[in-house]
Amino acid sequence: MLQSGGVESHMYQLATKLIDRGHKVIIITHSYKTRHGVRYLTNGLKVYYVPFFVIYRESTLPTVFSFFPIFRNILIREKIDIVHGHASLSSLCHEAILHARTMGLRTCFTDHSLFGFADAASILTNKLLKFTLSDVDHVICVSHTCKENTVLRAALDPSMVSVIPNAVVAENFKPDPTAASKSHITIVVISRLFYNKGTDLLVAAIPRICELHPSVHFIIAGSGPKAIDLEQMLEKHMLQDRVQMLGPVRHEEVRDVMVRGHIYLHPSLTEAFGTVLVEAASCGLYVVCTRVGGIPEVLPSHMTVFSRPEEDDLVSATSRAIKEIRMGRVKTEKFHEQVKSMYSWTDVAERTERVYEGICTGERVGLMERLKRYYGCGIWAGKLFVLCVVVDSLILVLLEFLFPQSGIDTARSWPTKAPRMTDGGGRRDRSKRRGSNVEAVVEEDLNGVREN
Amino acid sequence: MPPPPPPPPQLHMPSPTTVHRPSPPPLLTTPPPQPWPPTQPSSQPARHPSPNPRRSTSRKRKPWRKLLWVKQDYPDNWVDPTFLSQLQRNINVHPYDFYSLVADSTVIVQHLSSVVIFVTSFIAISAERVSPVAVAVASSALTVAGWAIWDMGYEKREAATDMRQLAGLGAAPHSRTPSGNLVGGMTGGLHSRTPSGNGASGAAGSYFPPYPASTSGESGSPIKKAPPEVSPEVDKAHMKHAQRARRLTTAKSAALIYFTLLGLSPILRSLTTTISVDSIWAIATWLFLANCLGFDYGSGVEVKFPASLPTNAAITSSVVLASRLPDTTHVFSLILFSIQVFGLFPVFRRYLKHVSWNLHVLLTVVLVLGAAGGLGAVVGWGWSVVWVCGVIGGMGGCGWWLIGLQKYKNEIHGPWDPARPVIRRQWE
Amino acid sequence: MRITILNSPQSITKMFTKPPKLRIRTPSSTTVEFTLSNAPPPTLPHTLLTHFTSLLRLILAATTLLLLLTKFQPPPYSSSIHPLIHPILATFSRFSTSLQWRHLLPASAVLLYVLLFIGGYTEESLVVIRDLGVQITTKTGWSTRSRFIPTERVSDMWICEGFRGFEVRFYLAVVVEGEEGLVVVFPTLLPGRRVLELVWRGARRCLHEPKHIGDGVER
Amino acid sequence: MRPLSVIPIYSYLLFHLLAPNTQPRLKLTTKKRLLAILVFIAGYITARFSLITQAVELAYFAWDNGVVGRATKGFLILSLFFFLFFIPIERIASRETSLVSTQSRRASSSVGAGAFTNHCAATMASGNENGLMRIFWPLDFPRRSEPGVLVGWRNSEHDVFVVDVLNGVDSRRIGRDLTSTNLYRKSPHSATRLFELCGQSALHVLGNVNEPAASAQKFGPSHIYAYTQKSSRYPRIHCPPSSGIAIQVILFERPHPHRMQYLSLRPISLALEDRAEDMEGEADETGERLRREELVQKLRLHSVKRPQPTEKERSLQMIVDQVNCSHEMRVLLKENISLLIGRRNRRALSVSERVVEGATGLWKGFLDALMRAVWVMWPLVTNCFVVLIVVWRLVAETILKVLEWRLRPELAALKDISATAQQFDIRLQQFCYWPIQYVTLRRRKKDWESVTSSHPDYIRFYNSLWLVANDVIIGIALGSYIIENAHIVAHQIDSHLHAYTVEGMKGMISWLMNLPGGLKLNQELGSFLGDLFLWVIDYWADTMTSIRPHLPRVIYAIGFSSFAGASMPIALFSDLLSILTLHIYSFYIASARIYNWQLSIIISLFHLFRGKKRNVLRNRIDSCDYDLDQLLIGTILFTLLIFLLPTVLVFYLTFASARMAIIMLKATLETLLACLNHFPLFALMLRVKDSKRLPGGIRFELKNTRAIVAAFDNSDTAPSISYIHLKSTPLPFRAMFHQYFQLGQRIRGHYVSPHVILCLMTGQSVPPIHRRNLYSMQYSMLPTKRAGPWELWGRLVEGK
Repeated sequence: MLQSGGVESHMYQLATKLIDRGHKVIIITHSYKTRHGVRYLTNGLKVYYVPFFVIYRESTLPTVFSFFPIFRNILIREKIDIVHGHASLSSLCHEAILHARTMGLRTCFTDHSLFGFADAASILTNKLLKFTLSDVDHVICVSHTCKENTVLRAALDPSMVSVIPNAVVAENFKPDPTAASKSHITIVVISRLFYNKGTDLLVAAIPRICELHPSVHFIIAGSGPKAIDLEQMLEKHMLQDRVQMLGPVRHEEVRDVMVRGHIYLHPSLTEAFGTVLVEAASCGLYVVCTRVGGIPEVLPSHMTVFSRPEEDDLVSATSRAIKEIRMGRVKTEKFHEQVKSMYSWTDVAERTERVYEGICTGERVGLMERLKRYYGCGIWAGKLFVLCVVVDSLILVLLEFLFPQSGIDTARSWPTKAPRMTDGGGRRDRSKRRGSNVEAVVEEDLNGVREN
Repeated sequence: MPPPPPPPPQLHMPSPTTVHRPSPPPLLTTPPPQPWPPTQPSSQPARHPSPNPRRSTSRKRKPWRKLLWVKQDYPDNWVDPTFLSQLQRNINVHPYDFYSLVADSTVIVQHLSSVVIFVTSFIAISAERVSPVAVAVASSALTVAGWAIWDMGYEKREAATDMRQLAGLGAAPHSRTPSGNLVGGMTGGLHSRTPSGNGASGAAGSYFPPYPASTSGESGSPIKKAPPEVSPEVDKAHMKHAQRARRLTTAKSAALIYFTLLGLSPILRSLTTTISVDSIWAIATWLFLANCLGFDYGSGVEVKFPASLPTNAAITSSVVLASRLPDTTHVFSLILFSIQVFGLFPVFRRYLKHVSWNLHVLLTVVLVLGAAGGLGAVVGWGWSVVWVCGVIGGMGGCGWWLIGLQKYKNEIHGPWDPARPVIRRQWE
Repeated sequence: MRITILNSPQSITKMFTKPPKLRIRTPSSTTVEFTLSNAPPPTLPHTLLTHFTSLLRLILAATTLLLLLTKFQPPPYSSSIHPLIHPILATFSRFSTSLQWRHLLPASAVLLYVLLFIGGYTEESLVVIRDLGVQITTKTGWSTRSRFIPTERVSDMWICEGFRGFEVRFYLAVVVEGEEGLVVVFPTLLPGRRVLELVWRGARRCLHEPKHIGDGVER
Repeated sequence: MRPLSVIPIYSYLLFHLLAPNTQPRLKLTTKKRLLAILVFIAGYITARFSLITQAVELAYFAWDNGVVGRATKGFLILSLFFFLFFIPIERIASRETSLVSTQSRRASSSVGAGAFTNHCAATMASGNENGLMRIFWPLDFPRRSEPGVLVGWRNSEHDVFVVDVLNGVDSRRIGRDLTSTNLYRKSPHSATRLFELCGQSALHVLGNVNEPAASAQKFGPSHIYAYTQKSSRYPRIHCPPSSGIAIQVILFERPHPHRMQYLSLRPISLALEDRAEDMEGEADETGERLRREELVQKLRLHSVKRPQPTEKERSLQMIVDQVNCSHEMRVLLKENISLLIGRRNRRALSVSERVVEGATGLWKGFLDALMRAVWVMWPLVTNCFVVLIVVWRLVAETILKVLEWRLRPELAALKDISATAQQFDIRLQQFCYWPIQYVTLRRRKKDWESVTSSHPDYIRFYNSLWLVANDVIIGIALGSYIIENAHIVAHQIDSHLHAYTVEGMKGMISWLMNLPGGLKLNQELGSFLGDLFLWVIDYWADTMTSIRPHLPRVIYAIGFSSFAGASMPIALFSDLLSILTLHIYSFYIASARIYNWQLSIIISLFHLFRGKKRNVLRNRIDSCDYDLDQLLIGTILFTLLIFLLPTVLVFYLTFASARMAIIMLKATLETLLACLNHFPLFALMLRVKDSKRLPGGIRFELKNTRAIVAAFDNSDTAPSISYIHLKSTPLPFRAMFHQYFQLGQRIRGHYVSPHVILCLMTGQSVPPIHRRNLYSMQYSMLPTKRAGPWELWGRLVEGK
C-alpha cells in the first residue's frame, strides 16, 4: 500500500478502478528508505519505486534529465500509451511529462493544489508548471477554483482543463452513532498543524469556544510546527482536560477518530478540494469550515456551516453549529448515504477514462510545434525551455543508440479479469478493443504527510 | 447511480489549433452568452444532490453551477461564462503620494546619518582629532537629556498604547505579539521586567495580554490587566510607585553596563591586534550594512525596542572598530557612544516622531548636517556636500521612482490565494 | 542436447562483449544443467585462440615482472649468464633503467591487474538435480564460485524485476528457507526474460516430483 | 643467548607439540614430519634473518650459473610440446564425443525453447510411471571387468549407496551373511555404532557387476546390474530405455577418515558456536537485521505452497554421513569378508608354518611382558601430570580473577585498561582450555574416525598451539635481540619519545605562541595558554629525566618477558607508550574541555544575538525579547569569544591530532597482537596441504553421459542416465578471515561515523568502542565460560 496521503490515496483508488475497467495501470514514484524496486499491490497494480541514488551514483546528469533513461526503459517495457502526472509540486512528475512528450506519448496532468501569484516561491512554481503544461494534452483539476487557478498560472485554454473531483471510499468512512458521547459535544480537528491550515485561527478560537460552551470537547489530530503553539495555548488556559491532542494519525485510523465527534472543524486558509471534509461528512459529522479555495464547491450547505477566515466569525459559526446539533436540526445520519451518492471513485474513473479517450483521438504534434509552444512561455524562460526540450530529444537519440528499443524486453502484464459491465455494451467492447490502453501514473512526494 | 451518457468527444476536446493561448485576459473579455448572472458560491441555495440528467436533457438544461457535489450534464471541461468571474486585480493598490513618501524617508535618513556620524567620530577618535572622552561625555549628556524628555511623556504614551491595544491595531498576521511588555519605552528597554518575568515570558512565548511594567512581577500567570477607568487617586499612587521603581531600575542597569564596559575594555583593546585593518573594515562595513537593512523603520512608538539583530550587528561592528583603538579609554568611550547611538537613540527618535512632527524634521536636519559636518571634518568638505546632495536627491528621486513603478503593478487575486486570518489579540 | 538462444536484452556493458548463449544439458529428465556463457562455442580454432590469448597474457605478465625485477636489481653483467639469455636481460635492464619508478610502478601494477584479472569469459550455470538440490555456479576469469542449496531448503524459484543502473532487469531468484534475501541465479550476466522463463520452467519441472509440477503461477 | 641456540629449543618444543597430533601409535608420519620441518624452517627464518640474505645469494649464484636460462628453456620446450601435441589430441577427442552426442540428439531436438520443453515433457512422461533411481558410486574401485557383487546401503527402494564390490563370492550367500551380525566380529570399535552413523541397520546386496547374462535380465531397482571397465572410471548401469526409469549415478571419492577428510553440507566453522551467536548480536546491526527478517516473512507469504519434501530429499544429510563413513565401512567389510572366506577354506597348517607361528608367539610374549612393565609405570606418571595440570589451573584461576576484578560493574577491569593484562588473560584462558580440548580430542580415539564432529575442535586446538609456538619463536628471537642491546633500544625509545612528545610539543606550542603566519590568533590568550602548557611539559620532562636511568632495566625486563612470546613485549610496549604519553592525554582533555565550553557559550550567545533563546523545557528555539543591558553585554561577550575562538581551536586541534597519532600507534600494535594471537595459521596450512580437511560445502558436476556410455557400447539409444560427480568445495579464504573483516567493519563503523566526527569538532570526548566488540574476535577461539578446576579434574580423571 502506498503511504497514505491525499494524493497517494487518490492515485491508488483511481488506478484500482481503472484496472477494474480493463486498463493496465502502473505507478512510478520515488523510493523510500525502506522500499524500492518493483512491487505489486492488490489486483496487480504495479508500482516502480525508482531508486534515485542509483542514478546519482552512476551518472552526473542534471536532475532535469536524470530520470529519463530509466523512465524510458519502464515506458517501453510496459508498453505505455498515456502518462498521467499527479501533484504539481513534484519535479519527478514534470520530468516525466516532458520525457513522455519527447517520446511522443500522450500526457495528462492532475493538479491538486492552489497557488497564489504573490510570493517568489509560487512565481517559480508557476514557471515550472507553465513549462510542463505548455505541452500537455489535457489537464485535470480537482475543483473549479483549482481549474481557474491552473488556467491562470499556466496560461492554458480552459477547454483543455477538466474538473474531476476527488472521491472517498464511503465504505471506509461509515458513521458510528455509538462512538460519539451523548453527554457533551465533541469537535474534531484533523489537520496538519501548519500556518496555511489555519492553526492560528484554531489556537485563537478554541479558548473562546471552550469558554462560551462549557460542555464542548475537542479532539485534535495531526502534527506540525504549530503544535507547540497549541500546547502553549492549552497550558495557558488549562484546557488539557477538554482538548485532547492525538498527534499524527494514520489514514486508516482517521475514521475511528472522526466518529468520536459530532462536529468537524476545518479552519484552513487555502484548500483545493478538501477530501477530509467529504470524509467527515461521510462519517456523519456536521462540518464547520472556512470559505476559502474550492471548499464551497465540495459539500451542500445543509452539511456545512461556512465562516470567514476570522477568529470571531469562526467562533460564531461554531456556536451556530453547536446550537444546531443541540437542537437536533441537522440530520447527520443521512449524510453518509448522500455523500456516497455524490462522490464515488467509479465515477471519477469513468470521467478520467473519457479524458483519456479524448487524448488518444487528438493528433500528435511534431517537434517544431512543441518548440513553438515552449518558446511562447516567456522572454527568457521560453528560450531556456526550448533548450531543455532540444537537449531532451538529443538524449532520447543517445538512449536509442545505447539501449536500443529492441534490447529492452517487455514485461508480462498481470492476468486481468474481464472488465466490469457497469454499463451498456458499448463500453465493454471498447475496453476490449483498447485492452492495451496502458496508463502510467507518475507521482512525486509520497513522503508527504496526510493531505487535509 | 446511472452515469451520464458519454457526450460527443468533439464537444469537450480542445481543437489542436487552440491548444495554447498566450495569456488569460481574452478569456475574461468574452461576454456571457447566457442570461444568468455569475452565481457566487456563497449565495447558493442548499439543494439535495439528485438532479436527474435524463429529465434535464429532455427540456432546456439547467444553469451550470459551480459545484462539485451535483451531477450536472455539462462536460467536465465546460467553460461557463462565470469562469474567472471572481478574478480581481490590483484591489489593494493605493497610489503613493510623493510628499508622504518623502516624509517617510526621513526616518531612513535619520538612521543613515546617525551611522555616518558614528563612523566619522570613530575615524576622528582613531586619528586623535577628537578626544574620546569628550565624545562619550557629550553623548551621555544628550542621552540623559533625551531620557528625561522620554520619562516625562511616559504615562501619556502608556495610555496611548493601551488605546491602541484596545482598538486591536498592530495585530501581526504572524502569531507573536512584539513583547510581553508592550508599554516599555526607553525604560522598558533598559529594564523591561524582573528576571522571573523574563523567564516566564520566554517560556510561555507569545500569549500574554498587555499589562504595565509595574505589574510585571507576576507576569508568569495570565492576570487581568487593571482597566484604565479606575479611580484617579489609586491610579495616581500607582503611577508614583511605578515611576520610582522604573527610575531605580534604569539607573541600576545603566550602572551595570557602565562598569561591565569598564571591565571589558582592556580585553577588547587587544582583541583584533593580529587581524589586518582592511579585514576589520570589511567586517565593520558588512555589519553596518546588516544594521541599516535590518533596522525596522516602520514600527511605531509602541514597539518597545528595535529588533535585536540589527542592533547587535551595529554594536558588534563598533566593538570590532573599537578594538583597533590605541587606548583603553578610547575603546570604552567609543563603545559607550555606540551603545547610545544604536541602542537608545532609535527609541528616542521614534518617540520624537510620535510627539511632534516638527521636532522630528528638525532632528532630521540636525542629524544630516551633523553627518555632513563629520564627513567634512574627517574626509573633506566635498564629501559632505556630496552627502547632503545625495540625501536630498535620494529622498526626491526614490519617491519619483517608486511612484513611477506603480503602473507596472499587476496583482491577481481570487478565491485561490490563501486567506489572511484575522485574529484579535484581545481576550474578553 | 544443445540449444542456443541469443540473449535479447543488451546493456552498455554487453555491447562490447558477445551476448551470452544458453546451453542446456539434460542427461536424464531428473537432471538439468543450464549454462549461460559469453564464451565462444568450444570449436577447435576458438579454443586455440583462447589458450593462445591466455598464454600471451601470462607471458606479458611475466615480462612485466621481469622488468620490475631488473629495475629493482640490475643483473650482473658477467658472461656467466647464459649467452642466450644475457642480451635479453641486458635489453630489459637498459629499458628499465630508462624508466623512473614513479612511472614504472603504477603502470606495471595496472598492466598486471589487467592481464591477470580483467577480461576473460564469464560462465554461469544452474544445475538442478531432483531430490538433491539446486547449484549455482559462476566462473569468471580464474575464480569459480559455486553454491549448492539442498532441495528441502529451496522454498521457491521466482522471476523478479529489479532496477539495475539505468534499466529494469528481470532476474531469476531462488528463495532459500531460513535465509535473508534471495539467491540470484546468473547474477553477473543477467539474461533476458525469454531465457529466464525457459530456465524457470525447466528448473521447476525438474526440481520436484512430477506430481508437484504445475503449481505456482507465472510471475 | 645467541639466536642460533633457538633452533634446538624450537625443534624440541615443536616435536613435543606435534606428538598428540600423531595417531595413537606414537610415530611421526611423513606428513607430520614434513609439517614439522616446514614450521622449523619458518621459525628458523624468523630467528635468523641472515637466512634470507643467504637465500638471495643462492638465487644469484643460480642466476650466474644460468640455471634460470636452462629452466626457461626446458619450460619453453615442454610447453611447446604440450601445445603441439596434447591440446589438439584432447580437443579432437572431446570434439568427437560431442559430435556423437549432438548427432544422436539432433534427431530428437531442434533449436528453440519449445523443443527443450517438449523433450522434458517427453522424458517426464516416461519418468512418471516409476520415477527416479539414485545410485551413489565410489570412484576408487579397481578398474576390473571381472564379475562381483555390489554391497551397500539401501536407503530406499530407489536410492542405493554402493559401499564395496566383492569379487569371487556368491551374491545369495553374502546376502545371508550380511544380515547376520556375527559377520563383523573383527572390528576396532562397535560396528553397530558405525551402522547408526550411517542410519541403516545392515548392508544389503545391491546387485552384480559385470554379470555376463545381465543384458538379458530386465531392469529392476531391487537388483541392479553394472559394468566396469579398464578404460573408464565410471560404471555403466544396465538400464534399458523400455524400463523407463531415470537413473542418477552420483560418483564420489571417499574421503579418507584417517586423514580427517570429510564432506559437510555447511562450511566448517572455525569459531566456537556459542561465540558465533554472540558475535552476531551487535546493537548497530540488529535493527537492520530485524528489518530484513520482516521482509523475509513477507517474502514467505509471497511464495506458493511448496510440496512436502520427499524422504529422498530429506535423506541428504544421512547420505553425506554415509559418504564419510564409507571408507571405514569398506575396510571393515574387507577384513571380515576375507576372514569369512579364509574360514571357509581353512586347511591344516604345515610344520614350517607351526614353527614360524611359535617363534612369532615367543616374540609376542616378550613384547607383552615389556608392555606390562610399562603399564605398571604409566598411571603413576599420568596421575602426577594430572595433578600438576590442576594445580596450574588453580594458579591461573586466581590470576584471572585478579585480572577480571572490577571495582564496580560499570567500571573497567584491569584487562580492559592495559594490553598486557589483556594478553595475560588470553594466554591463561588458552592454557585453561587446552587440557579440556585435548581430552575431547583423545575421546575421539575411542570412536570411529568417521565421526566428524570433533574436527573443528582439532583444528582450533592445533591452531592455538601453533600460534603459541610461533609466538614463542618470534618472541625468542626478538627477546634475545632486545636483551643483547637493551641499552641501545632504551636509548632509541627514550630519544624518540623525547624528540616527539617533549621537544616536538614544545616547538609546536612556541610556534603557536608567536602567531604563525595567517592564523588570526589572539596574542595574549595564545601566550597564556602556551605558557601554561609549556610549564606542564617542562615538569613532565623533569620527571622523565628522573625516570631515564631506569629505562634500560625496564627494556631488559620487557626483553625477558618476550620469552613468553612476542605478543608480550608488544603489549608491554603499548602500555609503556600510554604511560609515557600521559601528558599529551591530559593536554588533550584540558584543551577539549576549554574549547567545548567556549563553543557552547558562543552558541547560546548567538541565539541572543539573533534575539532568540533556547527553550530547554521544549528543547527548541523560542523567540525572546531581551532587555537592553542583556543584549549589549551579551553582544560584547559574543564578539569577544568569537575573536578568541581561533586561538583555543588551534591549541585544541594540536593536542587532538597528537592524541589521534598516539591512538593510531596503539591501534597498529593492537592489530599486531591480534595477528599474533588469532591468525588462522593452521587452517591456512591445512587449506594448502589438504583442502578436503576444510570442507566448505559440496558441489556437483555433471558428466557427459554420452562420452561415458560411448566407452562401453556405441549404441545410439539414449539411456536416461545422468552421471553426477559429487565433490567437496574447500573453505574459501574469505570465510577463514571472516572475523577480521567483521572486526574491521565494526571499527570503521564506529570511528568513521558522523557522530564521532561531530564529537571531535565540538571538542567532546570521543566515546571509545566497546572492548567486547573489539575483542569478540580475540575470544572467538575460547569458550564463553571456562571450566572450573574441579570440572577439569573430573574430566581428566574420567578421561583416562
